[in-house]
Amino acid sequence: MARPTDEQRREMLVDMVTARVQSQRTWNLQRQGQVGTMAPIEGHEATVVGAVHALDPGHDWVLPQYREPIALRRYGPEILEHVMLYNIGHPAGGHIPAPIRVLPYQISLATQIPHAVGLAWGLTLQDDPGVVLVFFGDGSSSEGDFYEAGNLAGVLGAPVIFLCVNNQWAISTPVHRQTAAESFAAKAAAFGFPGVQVDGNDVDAVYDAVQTARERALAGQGPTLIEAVVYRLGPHTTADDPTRYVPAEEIEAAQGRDPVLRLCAELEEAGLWDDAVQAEVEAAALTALDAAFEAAKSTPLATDAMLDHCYTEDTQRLARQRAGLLAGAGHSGVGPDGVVGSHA
Amino acid sequence: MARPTDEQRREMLVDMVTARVQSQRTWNLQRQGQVGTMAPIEGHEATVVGAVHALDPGHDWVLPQYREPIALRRYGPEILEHVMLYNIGHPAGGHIPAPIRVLPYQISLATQIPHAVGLAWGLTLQDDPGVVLVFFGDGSSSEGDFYEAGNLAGVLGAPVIFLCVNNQWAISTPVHRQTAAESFAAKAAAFGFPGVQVDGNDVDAVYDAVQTARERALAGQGPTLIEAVVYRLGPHTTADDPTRYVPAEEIEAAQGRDPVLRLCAELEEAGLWDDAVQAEVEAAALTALDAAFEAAKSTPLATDAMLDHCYTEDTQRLARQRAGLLAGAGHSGVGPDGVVGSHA
Amino acid sequence: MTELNMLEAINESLHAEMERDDRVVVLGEDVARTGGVFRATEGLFEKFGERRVVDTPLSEGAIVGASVGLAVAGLVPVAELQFLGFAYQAMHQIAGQVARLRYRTQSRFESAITIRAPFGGGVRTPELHSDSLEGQLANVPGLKIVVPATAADAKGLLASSIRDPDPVMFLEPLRGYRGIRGDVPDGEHLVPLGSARTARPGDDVVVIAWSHQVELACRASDHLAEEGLAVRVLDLRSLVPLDLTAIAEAVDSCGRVVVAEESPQTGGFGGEVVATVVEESFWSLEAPVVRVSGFDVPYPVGMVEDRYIPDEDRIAAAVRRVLDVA
Amino acid sequence: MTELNMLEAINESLHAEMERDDRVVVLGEDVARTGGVFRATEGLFEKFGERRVVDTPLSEGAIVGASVGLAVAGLVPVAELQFLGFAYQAMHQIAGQVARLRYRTQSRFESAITIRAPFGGGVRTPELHSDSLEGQLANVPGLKIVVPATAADAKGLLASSIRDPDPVMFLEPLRGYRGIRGDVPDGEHLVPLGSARTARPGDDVVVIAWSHQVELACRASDHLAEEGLAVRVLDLRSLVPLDLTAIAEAVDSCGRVVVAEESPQTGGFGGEVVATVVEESFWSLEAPVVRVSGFDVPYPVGMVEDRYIPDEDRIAAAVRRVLDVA
Ligand SMILES: Cc1ncc(C[n+]2csc(CCOP(=O)(O)OP(=O)(O)O)c2C)c(N)n1
Ligand SMILES: Cc1ncc(C[n+]2csc(CCOP(=O)(O)OP(=O)(O)O)c2C)c(N)n1
Ligand SMILES: [Mg+2]
Ligand SMILES: [Mg+2]
Repeated sequence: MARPTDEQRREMLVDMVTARVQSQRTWNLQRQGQVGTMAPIEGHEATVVGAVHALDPGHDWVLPQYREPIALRRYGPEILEHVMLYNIGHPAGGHIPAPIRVLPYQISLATQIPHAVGLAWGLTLQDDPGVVLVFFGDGSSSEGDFYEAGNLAGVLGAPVIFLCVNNQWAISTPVHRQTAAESFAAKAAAFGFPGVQVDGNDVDAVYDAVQTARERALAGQGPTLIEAVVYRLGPHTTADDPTRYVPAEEIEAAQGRDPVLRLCAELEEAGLWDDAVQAEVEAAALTALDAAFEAAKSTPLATDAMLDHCYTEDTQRLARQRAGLLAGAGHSGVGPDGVVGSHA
Repeated sequence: MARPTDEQRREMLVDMVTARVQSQRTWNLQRQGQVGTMAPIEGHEATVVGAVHALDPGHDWVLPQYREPIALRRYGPEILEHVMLYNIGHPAGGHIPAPIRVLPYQISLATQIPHAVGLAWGLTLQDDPGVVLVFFGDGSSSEGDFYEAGNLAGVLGAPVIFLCVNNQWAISTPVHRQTAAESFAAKAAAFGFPGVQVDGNDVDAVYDAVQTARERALAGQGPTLIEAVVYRLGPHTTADDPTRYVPAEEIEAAQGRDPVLRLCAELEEAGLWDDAVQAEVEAAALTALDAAFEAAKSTPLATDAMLDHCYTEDTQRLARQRAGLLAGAGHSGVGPDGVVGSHA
Repeated sequence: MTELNMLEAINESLHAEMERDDRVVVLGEDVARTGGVFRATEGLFEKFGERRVVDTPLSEGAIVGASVGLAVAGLVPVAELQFLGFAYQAMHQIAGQVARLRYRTQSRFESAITIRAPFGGGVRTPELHSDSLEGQLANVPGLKIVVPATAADAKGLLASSIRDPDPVMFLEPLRGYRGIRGDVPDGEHLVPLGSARTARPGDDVVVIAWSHQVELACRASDHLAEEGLAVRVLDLRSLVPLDLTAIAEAVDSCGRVVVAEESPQTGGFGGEVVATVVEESFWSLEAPVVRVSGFDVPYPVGMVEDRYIPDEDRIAAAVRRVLDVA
Repeated sequence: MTELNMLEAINESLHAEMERDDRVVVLGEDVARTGGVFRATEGLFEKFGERRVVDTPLSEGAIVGASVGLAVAGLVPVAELQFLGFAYQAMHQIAGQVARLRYRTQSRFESAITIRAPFGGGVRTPELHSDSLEGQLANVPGLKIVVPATAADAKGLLASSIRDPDPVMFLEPLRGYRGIRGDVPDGEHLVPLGSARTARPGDDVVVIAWSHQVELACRASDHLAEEGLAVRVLDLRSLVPLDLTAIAEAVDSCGRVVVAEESPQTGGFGGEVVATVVEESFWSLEAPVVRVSGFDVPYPVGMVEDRYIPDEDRIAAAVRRVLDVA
């Protein structure tokens, strides 16, 4: 069993507390109408942080769904600015600067899973000694993409780790209506590689499972499916009202298993954490978030930014649309002069 | 174990021999340019026939892929005419008359699998005591549709039997490049219902497995995945050259397990079959096929038949296109008079 | 008559159709216990029970594919896709199966399937939640494409869609759910598929539009009326079947045409409308037809989406443009 | 120059590009050991080995989805879909991911992916093997849509597509694989994307076409030449980027326009071409533009498909029709 060191556990708790506090602040910003719909992290912290701490950011890739990016601090502080740009709806929110080996938010559920397989396969073709870890939810596991990707990965023996974050819900749909399988880990039998279930509130267990999977992958033994069992402690997103469907007893019980409080208590007991540290970490988290938010808001936005990065070079038509947009009137029809909407 | 009676075994052999002979004659017709590309049945006879003999044609539905229809004789002799209409490329080839509980050929691989789940679910909603059996190949099992359908069926507990015909090949792709799973049956673990592997050359084993699955389904115990292990004894289709990829030893060994010869030998030993019967069955099969072929060829084909059955009533535009087609010139542009292409 | 928003009108129609025909079943992600993420299916689960109102696993392909099987069984499925952008996950079933069930089986089976999905921008959604795919779907023969613009039509067209023996993609403007209100007839209300509606009369220019663009075109028409221009607005209501007669009549009366849509310009349904105008009424045209549309890039993020969607000013500019021309 | 059919030209181009750039990998169903069901990838596996030429499981979604990951890794995937009709199985990856990788990541990653697929009718295939989906794909921003009509262009456009940093749907006319032959330049041969080609000169009427319809339009032009008509044929070669200049030039010269395509009429790319013609050259038009197309039903079965696809007679009839008009 690969056990994180005390120092690592402390760092992990810093990341977990940071993620939670930043997620909560973002929630408040949404309530004030300053950012768009967001999906809070509460309950997922140990899983995301434990997993990425078992990886080597210099070599290993992380492909998130949409709940994880705020907890990927270990991959670089720049990610927080990406998160805030994304949250305010700025086009640059999709850009995570090289060489950070993280892909942006994925909204089309499960589509990132075959990407992970292709990327892992690509690494082996280039003799790049990295692995790819892809996050996805219990709900997303019902998409064909998950299965097609798992099956392909099995055949290729690609160095990929499938991390299913089972938080018991896909919006209002509980896991027992998501699948009749014994567990999400059990689905690995369809692909011919190991599937393991871990307590996703136990950061050490997640760390260990990912470490083990990573070593297998690097040794050429192929993929692993890990199911991290957690509980979504907040609403699905800022647009959701879970009181309509989450049983009160269930959420109360889950709060008793809160992954942040759990690690906090353990580290306090071990003399590695106290209220002062907690306060310091929280303050730093908020400062960083506020800075990222300000930086995001002051990121320039050209009038025609939304037309950039679609094609390497604008097509003839897009160039005319751009000219029309810049001419100030949107493009309401294309004239032979290449200027559109300029009659307005 | 549900064992077929002697009489049933005899009937099954009749169907198997009939299917093989008819498939071979169709192959010849293709070679003479009289029918289109076809996929021969050789090697699949025991699986298809054994399966449908375990069903009740009055209640249970069969959803084929494309290799099975010629072996569905038990569901009604009309199916042979459907097969020949289909093979000559006649639009009516899609029409299997009610009340036969069989859907037509499916070319878009695996798409029929969710149909089976919806149909099975629909039967329960209507308190119709039938089950649905859906055929698909080892290759088709890699499509998302298979997994999405399996998972949904598990959740609904729908009365459906998934029959994966593992004939070792998907065109030129061997099973070990199709999946790394231990077996196709093992994939049922992803759905939470039983998966069983049977020798698809053993008609009794197939019959038994389908019977058992059917009883489970009718008892409200939900779906079963059956993998029938066979070997594709012929080319993929008339357009394929398997000598490019099938190892000679492998096909020779497989010929030694020929499902038709096997049952023949067993029934001969039991005094239930002899050369005279065989000759009679073959002759009857050919007579039936030739009759179906002639009937298909003489099935009327209206000039505008290809425009029928798309919408319940033609849209305004389709009505104009029809008028143009009937006016004799195809529709090369639509005029306000509703007549198209009439200038030609 | 009761004043309702589009969401309420849709919900009312679903209740009425489930009441009327017990073959109607509703399925999709989060449609049952929580009544849909927008509450379009609110109350159905409580009223019609778990056999007829079903939360499915998160698989668009299976939702649509199972609907085909339900239709074969003789039921009338009303499937919900949470957002039209995720129709891509089910395109093989929508275009390859739902659209062809009747054709493939030569009318042995009807494909009496309705697939509801919200689409269109304006409410700051994440990626693929606002995309306008109706132009792509319109190229799939066998489907009907219904695109209501008012609350009354949402009710009446949905009822007709569910009763239609052919499959219907019923596309609901996300921005209209709460943003569009209007008087809705009480009780049974049916609007036939394939008949366009004159949303504003006028003979100077006609703006041809559908879904939320109709609302914007009407606003543009109202503004331009103050300048003395009579801008007709033709609400197509369904793209397939397309009301060729109404298009010809409007173009013949006005002679000048603007087509407004949210989709990217290239390959959008607007091109089909222009081609239709040319085929039906070329000799009536007094100026080139102008398309107002989204841009040829993916539907963008929140901060810039208002620049992407044609608004009433862009529509008005296009109207002036077609009038400016000799 | 060597005379080749389109299949040979494609195969030659694949060999050359794999030779030239070792980041190029080929993946798909049956592409490696058996060289593709049409032999387009013949010999690649033997020459470049199992790391670069890969038979995948039967999953179009995974083939295309994995290509996105390969592109992120810096490779240049050339994926094959066995038939374009099965692009529907991968539409969420094609339209939602491949087309947007650059846009989503704001140019951090290039989506240098080429997806090859045969399409179009005429060879008596089963369902969904002959469907023309280019009009639907053209509405997906981010994709380039390349549709060669000659063997030389198949070679030169494929090389350009593979080298293009943007994703390309490279659509090969099934009937042209063996049915279209022609002189192909030896050695490196590049044809830029986005430039149309005049396949036949002429100033009386222009037929705008792509893929196999170009061949038929040329035959129609040759026949009509005997009647003294000079019918220009404009081969678009790529639908995205669309060569607006060439279209305007041809329409301005000829004044009369026919658009020929195999797709169902409603929502086909032909509508986009008509709209473009109207936008670019309305005042040059001397007659309504006429579309020749497939019908608004699914691509039909073998016995009737010849009635479905526009042939040279239907194209010729349309040419006469646009000439008949005042
Ligand atoms: C393909 C697709 N279908 C539907 C949606 C709408 N949707 C967004 S989140 C969500 C639930 C996801 O559940 P899960 O994967 O368990 O992740 P969680 O939110 O629980 O972390 C749904 C249905 C989507 N974004 N993409
Ligand atoms: C969705 C889809 N993808 C690809 C094809 C092309 N294709 C036709 S048959 C076939 C192989 C099918 O293999 P399997 O399911 O094992 O059936 P078998 O032919 O072996 O009976 C392929 C790839 C298709 N028809 N449909
Ligand atoms: Mg979840
Ligand atoms: Mg097979």
